[in-house]
Amino acid sequence: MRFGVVIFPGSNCEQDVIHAARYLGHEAEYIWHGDTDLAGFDAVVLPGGFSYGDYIRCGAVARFSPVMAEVVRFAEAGGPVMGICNGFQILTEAHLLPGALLRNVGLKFICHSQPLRVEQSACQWLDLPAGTVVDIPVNHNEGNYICDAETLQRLKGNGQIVLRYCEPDGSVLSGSAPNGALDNIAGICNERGNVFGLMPHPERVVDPLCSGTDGVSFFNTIVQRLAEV
Amino acid sequence: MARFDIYVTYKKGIFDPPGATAERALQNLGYEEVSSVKIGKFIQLEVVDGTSMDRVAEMCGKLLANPVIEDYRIEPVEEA
Amino acid sequence: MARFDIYVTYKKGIFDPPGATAERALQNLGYEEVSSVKIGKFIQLEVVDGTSMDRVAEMCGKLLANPVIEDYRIEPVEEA
Amino acid sequence: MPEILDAELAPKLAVELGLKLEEYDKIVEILGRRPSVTELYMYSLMWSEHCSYKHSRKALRMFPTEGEHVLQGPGENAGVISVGDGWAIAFKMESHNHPSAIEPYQGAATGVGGIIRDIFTMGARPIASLNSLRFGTLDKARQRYLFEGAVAGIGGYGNCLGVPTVGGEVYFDEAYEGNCLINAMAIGLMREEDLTLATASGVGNLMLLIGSTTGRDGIGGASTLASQEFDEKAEDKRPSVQVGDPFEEKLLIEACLELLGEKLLVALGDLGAAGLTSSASEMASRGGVGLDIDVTKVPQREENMQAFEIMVSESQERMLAVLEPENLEAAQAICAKWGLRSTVIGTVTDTGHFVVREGDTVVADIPAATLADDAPIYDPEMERPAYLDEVQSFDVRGVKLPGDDELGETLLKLLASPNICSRRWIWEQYDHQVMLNTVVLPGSDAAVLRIKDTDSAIAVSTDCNGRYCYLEPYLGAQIAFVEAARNVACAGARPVAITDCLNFGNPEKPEVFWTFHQAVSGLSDACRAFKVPVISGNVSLYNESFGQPIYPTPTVGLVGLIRNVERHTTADFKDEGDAIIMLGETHRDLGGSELLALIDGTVGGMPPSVDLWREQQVCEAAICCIEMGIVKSAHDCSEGGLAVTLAESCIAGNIGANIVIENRLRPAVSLFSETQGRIVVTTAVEDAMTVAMMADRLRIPYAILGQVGGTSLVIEDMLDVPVSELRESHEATLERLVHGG
Ligand SMILES: Nc1ncnc2c1ncn2[C@@H]1O[C@H](COP(=O)(O)OP(=O)(O)O)[C@@H](O)[C@H]1O
Ligand SMILES: [Mg+2]
Repeated sequence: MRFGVVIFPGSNCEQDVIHAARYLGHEAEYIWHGDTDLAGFDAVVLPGGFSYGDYIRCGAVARFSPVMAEVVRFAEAGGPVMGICNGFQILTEAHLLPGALLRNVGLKFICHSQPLRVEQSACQWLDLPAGTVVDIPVNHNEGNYICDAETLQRLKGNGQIVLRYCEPDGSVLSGSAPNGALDNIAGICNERGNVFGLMPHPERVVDPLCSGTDGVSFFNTIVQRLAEV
Repeated sequence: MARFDIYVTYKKGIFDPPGATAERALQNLGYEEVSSVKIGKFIQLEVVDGTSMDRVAEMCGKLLANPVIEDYRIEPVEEA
Repeated sequence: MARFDIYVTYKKGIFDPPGATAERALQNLGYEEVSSVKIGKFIQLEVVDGTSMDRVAEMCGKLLANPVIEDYRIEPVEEA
Repeated sequence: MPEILDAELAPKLAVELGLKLEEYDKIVEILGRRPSVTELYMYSLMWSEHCSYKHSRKALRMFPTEGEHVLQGPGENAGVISVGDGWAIAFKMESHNHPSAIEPYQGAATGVGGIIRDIFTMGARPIASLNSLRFGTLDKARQRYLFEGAVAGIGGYGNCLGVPTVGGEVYFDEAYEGNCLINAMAIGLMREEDLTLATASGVGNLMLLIGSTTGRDGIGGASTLASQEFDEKAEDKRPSVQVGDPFEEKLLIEACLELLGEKLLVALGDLGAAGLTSSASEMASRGGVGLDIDVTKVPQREENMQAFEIMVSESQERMLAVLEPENLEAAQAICAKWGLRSTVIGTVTDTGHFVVREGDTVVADIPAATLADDAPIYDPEMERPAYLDEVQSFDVRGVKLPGDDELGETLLKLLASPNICSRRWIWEQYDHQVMLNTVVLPGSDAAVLRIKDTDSAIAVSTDCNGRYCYLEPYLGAQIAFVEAARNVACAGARPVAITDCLNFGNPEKPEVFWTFHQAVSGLSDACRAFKVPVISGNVSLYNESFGQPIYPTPTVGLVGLIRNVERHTTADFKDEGDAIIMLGETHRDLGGSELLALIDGTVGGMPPSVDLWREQQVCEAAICCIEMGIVKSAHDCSEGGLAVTLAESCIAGNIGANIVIENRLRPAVSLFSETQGRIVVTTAVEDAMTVAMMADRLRIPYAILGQVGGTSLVIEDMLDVPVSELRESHEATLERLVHGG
């Protein structure tokens, strides 16, 4: 089992994802955005950061990187893909996930630990019981998820909503989303559950020395699942 | 050189946080006559002569705007 | 309701990193005819009837534009 | 020979560019003729206070700069210390006060960009940044604008780079109303053997300019020139604000570290103040070589740029590398891979002259070393300012202290004071975790960053209370130091080295220079006592408006070392029943205190005295106990005194405390006095005696204050306030103030 972590110009969490995966005992290697070969990788992570400075729109330029055509093919073949923060933004720009991410309502960058409620979903990357609350840092300026009403219905109906911003006790209130996200959506997956995008950063909470371990299952689940197949 | 001005705005119904914030801020500053502010992008594009509108529209659809949330309008600009 | 369109652009000589990035990105995507991209703001302002241009200019100077680095142009819009 | 200025115009232009006539004469003497426009510009910038330290250089010689850990002291782009296992830490602090006063977002952003470049220039990967900020009071809209803009700019830049902003400090005081201070500190990590210097060498080697295009950013407009020399529109002469492009900088970090890693470069320097002129001439003078540069090769983003504009432009995100011709292709390939421009703009020569050409025309021909090394050095006059007697003689005893029934309320007000309240509103706009090294997040005394693949960590803090420095600059500077030392000690770290940023008014005023000299001397003495060298720093002078200087503000950025990262400590109270012990003791120190400002609106009296030996022992006691693994929390006493310290630990731990204070001081003094040399630690009850023994052994006083527990901070016979109320006061202020509340 080998994670591939894509480096786009301006990515800045790729080392953290690699560190987290290796810390948990998994193999992980970088993939340069100009490469077009994903052979040897079992799961692909698009890391956080500011690809192309987040200029024009977050993820707008990265989506055209040569590697993205391969990522799309990989995903369509059922390969697991996780986009964290900027990676999530790139996945929406690439239409691997529906919707878009707008500026946070407060117009401020936010970086803090955030309680998230795990929803019943098709996501292959996470098998925590629905209702579990995990504390994972958010760190973004454009995490305000939006999609049209029809898409939202579909997301709900298909179990594509994976994580929602909540209070520490798990209740999902209208003010719980620090960025104004529609329906408190923090993470979604595609219908099949192999493509997963989320604004919070699970890689920041795997090593107990740094802020907790609530991110561990975001890496281990997919490894187990792939091992079972 | 030919020039095109491109106006990118949020689609109807999409909430625009910078616009909403500016609206409130103006009202708080005493500009009570303000009823709505929307903030989009104003892109000035310079291209070689003879570039077609279609070609510019393609650039917008691909990169300069996100059709999921944004509309765009293109205006060729007469050289001064 | 009256409407004003406001165009905010960087002053001459002020570096525009998003524009420069868009320029390169378009060229890399094969739009080699692109020679320059500048990205500014397009603000649509709705105010009560009778609001003067001066008043709108004041709003621009105070909040909507940053006079240290940006210029703005205001255009009253005829109601459709 | 370049085209020289006419005899009448030249001295006029020199003066307008900020040179003194004697300095102009010296330039003529060096050149043996009048200078060209380009030459005059180059000298005027290199001989400015900012680049030459002409007023401060002598005083700075007081600093101790050597020590067992020092790999590189002052003089390079950043200082470097060794931290063991072959790892080294580069760090430096720098001001960006004046640009930020014009455009706070871009000013602060480019300040961060500049200091980060100083770090990776040394071959180190930037791993953290901090910032030290000063504004006027937030009841003024302009000050809110500056504050919000600066914080957004620091975040906007650092977040994009993926360098965590892990700490800092901020104060609001009318003294900074006309001159905000934006000091940024950056820290980098490298292998010792990767230390790179900005020293050009090797005749025939190439100068490669990497990164952004060059525009008219930050060029001082000289009207003499505009009106007499050229007939261009005045519009084009207007200096432009420097705009930061953090994306370009991120690419520069990656590309430069890769170039250095592949051993493709002879030297690397960044383009900061005075742009290409400064970077190139410093490299040349360090290497004792000459340079030959053609400005037409420099990629330009504006039309019709003059040679002098290109030479002094402060466009951001540019680096200058020296390399051997056979490495050019490989180096350019790396730049291209990262999407960066790279252009050969000149060569290293053996002439010792810095020659600038515009195509075939020579526009400057200067003995290279004279730009960097021959700047005049002044011995400014000093005079003890008259205001000192007045402010110091303020009779603190004449102030009516809060009565026994007002202590709780006073504590809440202090916690809500803009200078003490929680800085969460700031640091939540900064990515403080990226790189996964931040073991202690903002909100404690010092940030702790682990060094991966080792057991070690560093702790960092920036500190300076300008009020104390205004009242007594020598003492104030020492307090800046000891507070920083205590802050890192509270994390469990031994102080290793400091950087500083000395923010003062006009040094040509004898009263201002006296305060400068006193502060440098106080800081030097503190450093010597702690055996902690100064390895880098920056001086920002002329921080005045309407003739009124800012408070003397010698900011200290201190780096300490933790040998076993598992044994670090944070400020929050942990468990019910833990013993609370104060190392050190309280005296009546209300001069310059936050309490005095609160109840009397006064900045007066003498600041707390500093006993450097005692300070060191208190830090040592805390560190030793932390190293033993018995300390559960540690937090020092600073502004607001013991009560604020206890309250902050309660808030952070979300748990109360029961305290009994036994001394002969008035309650308000016990609670709010700002006596230095105090650290509050907690331990499991059974370990309390070990702390006491350690204190005895190090011959410092201590007091067992009580126990952690409950939901209120209870100080017997003095106050009883629920932690939730403490939190409410502490957390709400900044957000309310920025919204004009
Ligand atoms: N401008 C800032 N940027 C980032 N963090 C800050 C800033 N100002 C203060 N902080 C953080 O807030 C906490 C409290 O700061 P401060 O009151 O200055 O601490 P201390 O009194 O211990 O020096 C520290 O963790 C500090 O790093
Ligand atoms: Mg402290």
